[in-house]
Amino acid sequence: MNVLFFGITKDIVGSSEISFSNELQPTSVASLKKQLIESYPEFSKLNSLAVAVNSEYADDSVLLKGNEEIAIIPPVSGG
Amino acid sequence: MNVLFFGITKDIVGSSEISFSNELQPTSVASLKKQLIESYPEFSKLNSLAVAVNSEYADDSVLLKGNEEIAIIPPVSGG
Amino acid sequence: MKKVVEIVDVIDTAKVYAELSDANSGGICVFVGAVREFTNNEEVIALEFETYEAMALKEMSKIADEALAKWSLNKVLIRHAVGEKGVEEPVVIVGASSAHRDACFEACRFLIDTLKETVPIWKKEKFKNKSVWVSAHP
Amino acid sequence: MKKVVEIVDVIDTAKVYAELSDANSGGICVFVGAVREFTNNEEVIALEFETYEAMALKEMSKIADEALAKWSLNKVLIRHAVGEKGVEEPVVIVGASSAHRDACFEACRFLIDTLKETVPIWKKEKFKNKSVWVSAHP
Repeated sequence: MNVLFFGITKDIVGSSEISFSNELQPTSVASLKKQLIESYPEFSKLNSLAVAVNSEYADDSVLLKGNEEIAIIPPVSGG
Repeated sequence: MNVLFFGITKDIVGSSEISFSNELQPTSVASLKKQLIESYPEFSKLNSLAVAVNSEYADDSVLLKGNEEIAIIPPVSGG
Repeated sequence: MKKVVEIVDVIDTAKVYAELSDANSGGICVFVGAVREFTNNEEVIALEFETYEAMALKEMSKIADEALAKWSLNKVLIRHAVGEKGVEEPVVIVGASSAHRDACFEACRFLIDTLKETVPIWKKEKFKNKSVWVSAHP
Repeated sequence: MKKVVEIVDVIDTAKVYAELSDANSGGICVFVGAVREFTNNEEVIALEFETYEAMALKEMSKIADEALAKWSLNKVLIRHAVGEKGVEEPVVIVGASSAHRDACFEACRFLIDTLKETVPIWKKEKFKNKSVWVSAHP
């Protein structure tokens, strides 16, 4: 499973993409967020932390198979 | 005293300017309007009829000496 | 120049952004009024605009000043065209720039609404078989 | 084309009127967002915009569709720039055209407000001695 990072989350992670090996792969948006916050405590200080699955906002209950395009969406600030 | 006409009032009068001879000269905005409506009954059918004295809206009570720039302002419709 | 107020023959919509742009403006709001092809399902051939120019410029200037007093604006523009305008041609352009977008949106709306109420400009709608002075009659 | 939704390197403000103009539109409202020189009294050198483009285009498209559903509009445009932008450069342009002005004003405001809430675009403010991701922290 690959996860894309943008904006401040890219800076925190130090990369625009990370891979989870199969055994560590989160099975839902909620568990993905939990794992990220454990690995990168800075994430918990953000105003918000959203996840996109196949380029659509996905709430915590969405399940992940591992073949989706997954992206971490920190607070947006366009315009 | 010269009076300028615009828009539909110009069409009604058939001219963009008319002159009042001294003896017929109205002495206030109210009497100017009254005279115009008597001469051109079509004026009474308009949505509104305003008068400008020296290119500023003037209400009925404004007195006229005859040396002002006087204009008849039918309902505006810019934009 | 904080305030631009003009009566012109032809409106150049392409230049208005440069006129309103400003180092202190995060937002610019512009409204363009144009000739529509149909009014009440009747085909419009053209609109003919006439103005009492000296007074129109005074009134436009008052509106711009009022907007500058009411909102925190960096620049304000009101420009109206006169003469005959065909379908899709711009007839009026108003705009404002400000640090934040609330002010320029509200001011822009105020500029066009007030212009339509007070500025001595008259519009004749030309249809195939008749011409009508807009708003003249109830 | 009723709907234009784009991410671009440079915004050309001069062409937007032609893009939104329409024989059935009496009104066109456009909002341009630009880089301000100062944020909280601190001098901004530049803004750097980054996007998740595939998703941003989807979200922009949803906003345009929502506006088209909510108001009677003829055309809608949402265009955002990415990369580094200096003071006074446009970073976003949104606009709508409609028969009457209420619809295009309301829609234009909706387009920019909603874009700022949902579209995955991120802005870093570059000051002399630091860079800050806007809105990231409380």
